[in-house]
Amino acid sequence: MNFEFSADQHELQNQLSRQLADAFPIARVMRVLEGDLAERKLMWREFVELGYLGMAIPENYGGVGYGYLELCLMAQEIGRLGIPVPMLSNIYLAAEAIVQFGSEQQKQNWLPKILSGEVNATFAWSEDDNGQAPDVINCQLDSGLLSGVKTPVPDTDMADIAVVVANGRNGELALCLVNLKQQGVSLQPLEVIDEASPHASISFDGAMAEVLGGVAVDLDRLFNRAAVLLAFDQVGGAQQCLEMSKSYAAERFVFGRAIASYQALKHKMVDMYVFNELALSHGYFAAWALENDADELAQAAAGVRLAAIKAYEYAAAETIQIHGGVGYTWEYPCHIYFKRSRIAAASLGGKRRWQNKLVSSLIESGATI
Amino acid sequence: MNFEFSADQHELQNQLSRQLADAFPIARVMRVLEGDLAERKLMWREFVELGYLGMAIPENYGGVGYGYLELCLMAQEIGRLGIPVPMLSNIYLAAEAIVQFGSEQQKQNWLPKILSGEVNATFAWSEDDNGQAPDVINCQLDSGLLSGVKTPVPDTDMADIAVVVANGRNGELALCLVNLKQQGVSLQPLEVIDEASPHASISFDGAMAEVLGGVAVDLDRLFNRAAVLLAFDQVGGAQQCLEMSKSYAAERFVFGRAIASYQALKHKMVDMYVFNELALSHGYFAAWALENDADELAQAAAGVRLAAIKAYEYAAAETIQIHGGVGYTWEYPCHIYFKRSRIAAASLGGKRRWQNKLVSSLIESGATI
Amino acid sequence: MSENTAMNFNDSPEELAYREHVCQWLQENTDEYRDIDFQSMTEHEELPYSRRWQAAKAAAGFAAIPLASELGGGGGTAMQSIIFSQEEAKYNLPFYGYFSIGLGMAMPTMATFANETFKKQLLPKLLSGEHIWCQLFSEPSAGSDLGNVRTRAIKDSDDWVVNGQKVWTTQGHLSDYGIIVTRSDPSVPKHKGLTFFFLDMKSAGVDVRPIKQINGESEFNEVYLTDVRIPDSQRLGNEGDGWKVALTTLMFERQAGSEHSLGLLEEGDVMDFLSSITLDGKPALDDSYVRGKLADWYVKMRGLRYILYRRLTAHSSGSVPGAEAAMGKLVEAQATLDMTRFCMDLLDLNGIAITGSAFKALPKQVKTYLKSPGIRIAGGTDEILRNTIAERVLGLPQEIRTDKHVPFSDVKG
Amino acid sequence: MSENTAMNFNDSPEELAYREHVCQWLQENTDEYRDIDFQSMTEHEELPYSRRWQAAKAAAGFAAIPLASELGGGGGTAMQSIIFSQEEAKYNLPFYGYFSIGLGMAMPTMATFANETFKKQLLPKLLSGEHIWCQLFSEPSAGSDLGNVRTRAIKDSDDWVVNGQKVWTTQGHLSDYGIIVTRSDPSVPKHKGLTFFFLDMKSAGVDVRPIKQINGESEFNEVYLTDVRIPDSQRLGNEGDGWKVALTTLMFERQAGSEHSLGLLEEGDVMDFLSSITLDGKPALDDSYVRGKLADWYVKMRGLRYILYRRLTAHSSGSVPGAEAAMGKLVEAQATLDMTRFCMDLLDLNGIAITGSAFKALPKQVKTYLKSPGIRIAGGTDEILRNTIAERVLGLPQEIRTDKHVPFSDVKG
Repeated sequence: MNFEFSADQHELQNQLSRQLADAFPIARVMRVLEGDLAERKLMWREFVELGYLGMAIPENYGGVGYGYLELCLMAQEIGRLGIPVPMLSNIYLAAEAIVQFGSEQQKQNWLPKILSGEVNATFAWSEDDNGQAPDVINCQLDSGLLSGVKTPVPDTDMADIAVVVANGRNGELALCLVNLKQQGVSLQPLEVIDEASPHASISFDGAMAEVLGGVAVDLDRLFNRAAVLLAFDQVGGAQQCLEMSKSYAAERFVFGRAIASYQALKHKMVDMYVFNELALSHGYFAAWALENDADELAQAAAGVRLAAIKAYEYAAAETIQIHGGVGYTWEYPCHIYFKRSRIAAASLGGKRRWQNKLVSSLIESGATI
Repeated sequence: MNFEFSADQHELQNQLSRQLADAFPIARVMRVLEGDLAERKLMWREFVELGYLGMAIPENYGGVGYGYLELCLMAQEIGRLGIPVPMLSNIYLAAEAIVQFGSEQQKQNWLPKILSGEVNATFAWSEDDNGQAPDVINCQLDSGLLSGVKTPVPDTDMADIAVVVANGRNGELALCLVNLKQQGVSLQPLEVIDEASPHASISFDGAMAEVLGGVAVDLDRLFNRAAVLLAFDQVGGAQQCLEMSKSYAAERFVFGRAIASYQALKHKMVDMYVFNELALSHGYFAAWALENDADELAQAAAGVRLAAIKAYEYAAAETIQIHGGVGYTWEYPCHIYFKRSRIAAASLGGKRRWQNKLVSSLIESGATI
Repeated sequence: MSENTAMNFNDSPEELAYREHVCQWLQENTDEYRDIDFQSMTEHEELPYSRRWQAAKAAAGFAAIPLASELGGGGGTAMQSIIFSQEEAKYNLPFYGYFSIGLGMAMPTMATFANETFKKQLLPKLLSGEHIWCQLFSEPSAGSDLGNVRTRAIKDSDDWVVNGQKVWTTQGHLSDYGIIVTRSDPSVPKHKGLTFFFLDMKSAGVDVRPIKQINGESEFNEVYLTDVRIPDSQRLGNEGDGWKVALTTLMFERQAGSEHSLGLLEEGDVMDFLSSITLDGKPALDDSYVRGKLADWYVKMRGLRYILYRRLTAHSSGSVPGAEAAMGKLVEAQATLDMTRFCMDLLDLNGIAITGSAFKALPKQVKTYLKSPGIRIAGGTDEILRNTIAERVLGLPQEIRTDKHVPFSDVKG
Repeated sequence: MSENTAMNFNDSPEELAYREHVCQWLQENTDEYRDIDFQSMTEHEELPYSRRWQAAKAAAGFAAIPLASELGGGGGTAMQSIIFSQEEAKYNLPFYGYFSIGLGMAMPTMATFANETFKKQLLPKLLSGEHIWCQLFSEPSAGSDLGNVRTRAIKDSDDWVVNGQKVWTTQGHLSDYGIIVTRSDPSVPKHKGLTFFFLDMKSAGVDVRPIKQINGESEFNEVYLTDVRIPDSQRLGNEGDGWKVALTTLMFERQAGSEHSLGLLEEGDVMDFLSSITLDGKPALDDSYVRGKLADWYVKMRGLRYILYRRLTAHSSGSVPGAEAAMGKLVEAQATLDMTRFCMDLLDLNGIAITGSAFKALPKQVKTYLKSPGIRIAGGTDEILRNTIAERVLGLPQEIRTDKHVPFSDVKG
């Protein structure tokens, strides 16, 4: 048993950490929050050019040929710096959907384009339905034509194509690839809580769509895989919140003492640390399960997702609290994380849904807490 | 609107507080915890002789003729001192059941005996059924004969009679009075978590039983009324836990400072205070609803029960924590409250059941949180 | 001590009469606002309406009901004030919080410490909404620790010359006047060298800059003071007594504020939202996870309301609200964040959208998400409030202080 | 730093071989215990079995697997120790915790500081379970603050004469030997005047009195020391170095303890219980309130296990466990109380009964209810553990201390 990333993997993480910090300082992130979406596109192009995008994708599809363990570590560094790049929709979901479910030809056709940044993909699953049942999908795919509304769809400021969750003619879930730049597709931008994370409603009115692989797809499997990667982003963010808290609390004096010396804040930071370590450690197990496609993946993914949601939401709210008044200002970076933490908590479905998934997988596998 | 007990009521409470503290010092409570049930009987006799037992019961039935507001305040003082007298089973439930549902003759027959201590009653509702549905009762009453098992039944060390929840012949819920000192009734004492709160299983095998009032009774109404009174006992206990914490923390020095000066403990005591105040304030509203038999009683009872469970469980656990090692010893009184808090949390059914009752009553009444 | 009257959760006959009086007045005076969409107005569009409504209330004696008449208020009871607020909340009216610092803090402080001329000149305009007031207490390193104020006031013949920076000045950009704490003597221990004034916000050298909050709005300001001259006649209290005056002001604020909850996520919002959605095809209110959470919040939010009622009764019989009033904000601020997150969560990805949501109740929750971290800080952080309750209500010892009894100029930080 | 090998959650080939070796040995050596009901035995009935099992393990090299061989241990890896524990837990065996203080604290301390004669004479008997050891550190006013020890040791020719009171001495009433911290010089600051010894618990003047706990059991003792003579040859470390020796002992304890969780409410107990009951006529595990709670605990309890695995890997590559080990107890102690209450709650009034319950899994939870407040205190309260993590792991500043650099005799409290 070896419950640690390898020395090479840690070295890669360090290298990434330095490169990303140099390339994407917080001032650039703030510019995107201010609404500068051109800056966001530029950051994405530069990120693509760093050459790590296909970390977990085989070289014959334009990937780098590392694995998911390395992709997890990259996600953690992106999350730490709060870089507003569309990794979840484009890589963890859309590209991954093509890898998992696409035909050989679809892989060869789409993956190199996505990994080179020639084509940006997004992933459209959510619908504006009061039903709130995960598998109730109203978008309909019939004879290669897609109709219905997806909302909110992430990263619509950049996306050229979308992988869309729809109902096939026989009622099975289908994934299809849709070019967003065609007639029969219209976008309605939405105001959401994070200015750096553009979302929109997309209406499809008989848009041409290409079915991905066979018709029935295991969407749970895709979400489980993405949940692990997103969790590393969340943990990275949560760890950064703790670091910011420690620095600020060491420098800020109240009643003649650094506020870091007050038990109320010390213990709050300990609680952050504990939640972060719990999440990170679930992450180790989940990363292993992802890389090895282990039977435990469903359980590991639900576990790390819940742990990461808890850790990030706590750290992001409490770092504002520790910063006091300035933490609530636009000028300080706390809100980058407060907003990201909520988007992440919602992006693959909320807590209650994953609690149910976790307990179901525990019951199925006969596992215990 | 006047959201305060009257000056007379507060004066009565003060008087009770002094009398009870003089008569029932903690050393006597400890003796009962040690297993001295004769001491418990003696305490009960002395308590009866103080003359407050029928606080809320009309004088023509042997009561004192105050009201439920006064009874609430007495419950708070009993809870504060942790006195192991069977108020819930005997007065808040059994006597109250007779008041609410008994015929005139039953009231005249039983209430004076109960209030004078001539006869001790208990209330038997719980059954050892995995069904866990509140209204699924297996005890059967047929032609005046009762059969089935009730467990745990409280205060069986003293009880002469029991008010038993059973199914009538037509399937409606019925309450019946049963003499426990007859053939066809056998007791099996149970080991429970509080040595000062004896419970037993009681088997009825065709025991003679007297139906209380009409056959169909509104058991919810009885439980709601008892919940308000029990909540005042709980709040009194929780307040005492805070007082003990404050005293101990002021006297105990660690690292050269009174532990009361450490933020971790200060803030813990503030949280105790906040929970206690929330519970007490729900108590004010619930006491008013009880006294006036207001439409809001169901909602008020569920609210105060949940608030009181939370406050007492928190205060009782955290006062041990604040006391450190000695708090975990038998010698210190913390465990009196830790045990009482759990018995109280279970005695009228657990938290989840009351959460459901609360939300149902909110929905029904169209009320909002 | 309580009166010897029975506990009663309903209106007394006097209260009922007052409520009827209020209801009638509101019915007769709110028609002109009924169909106006204030929600989508800018501050500058809304402000004239707000002033008009405030003037109407002032004329009818509803502008400062619970404030003692010798302090310029209506001399009514706290209960009357609650009754008015309850009834007022039923109408569509412009935001009238612009005047709350003036009414709650500046007016009683001015009434207590200002000279007669100023009182006559300024208080009526404050009451009627013609003037907006702000308070200039906090500074970049004097937030929780108000005694740490560095803004310097130096006497110069009949004036004081003030230099420094204030922060978190609510409505500073709209204000005509402000009350301010300054340091007049740095050579004595920190709480002894302060002096309190009021100033004309249009004075030369006053530079008000809005602070952008994490939700993109700006309710607060930084105020830079450069050689601002304040006449000595605008000093409130003695030289060096600024700390005492500030404590008095804060006590007035507590009295004024103690009657209201934050109301960011108002009662019923959560219940309404949950009634409107389904989970896995069943009504959300049937779900036992949802019911458990709802019950927890009921205990907190409704409990706070009952605590408020108890305080009101105590207040009515003459007792002054203590630090236990801090409890309300402490509990409500955290509960607001929790409720907000919970509602958003149940909608999965739809929970992040401010526009475009099919669920009418939700945009309020979503907006509250970006406000709630602020309310856990403004007016005292959770941690400071717990200290306050610990020390002033429970009588627990203070933290060890290293900054007392030393000259302010020697304090670290 | 991690080795350059791939992350692997399964046994390595070496680990698998070791596991098979352990399994075989256990199969061959546990038959005699299989059908014995240890649960209902008294301590004195069980102890001979415990000693026999310990002796068997010692003979086979399984008594102190992870302890360095120069300290008398097996010199194995932490992972081997875990593997042994995992497999051992599958058998019905007598309680062997009687020896854990001896093995985890006394043995490495003796091996480091005692003379060769004592090591040869005492360590084999410790390892084989012939001797039970205890530690005498805490005192009525030296719990969280070990530096506050008042038990006085005064040199008298070749002996030390010791007077004082110790408390929370686990297994003191069964012990043959103990290790003890004393104050040899009260005129120097508190951490400088301490001296460390081991002593024969049968010495004249040693009076061991059991402490009754809130659950009626007695795992701890008070130990009164009246003119107890300890030969100077039994001093461990230099005179005045008692603090340093104690820290070394505690570090050894952390190493030994870091591999195990409290296990009061073992994994599966909660799940088993919930699987066995119904709520409102439906399986409890279908209830979304129950599922939410279960998920929360899974995140905590399973997360702790993964943290432990990470620490084991770090340990295997030579790093010494730091204060982050405190995290395990901090989280598990509170979670245990919460899980316990939750299970009891679902059974309404049936949840308070230790005997007579129809639900097989429950009596364990009920007993745990009365134990869990103790585990939040023993070995460091939640608050002390948070301080430790804050200061030693996160590097946050210490509390202000008023008791440093002053002679112990002047310290307040």
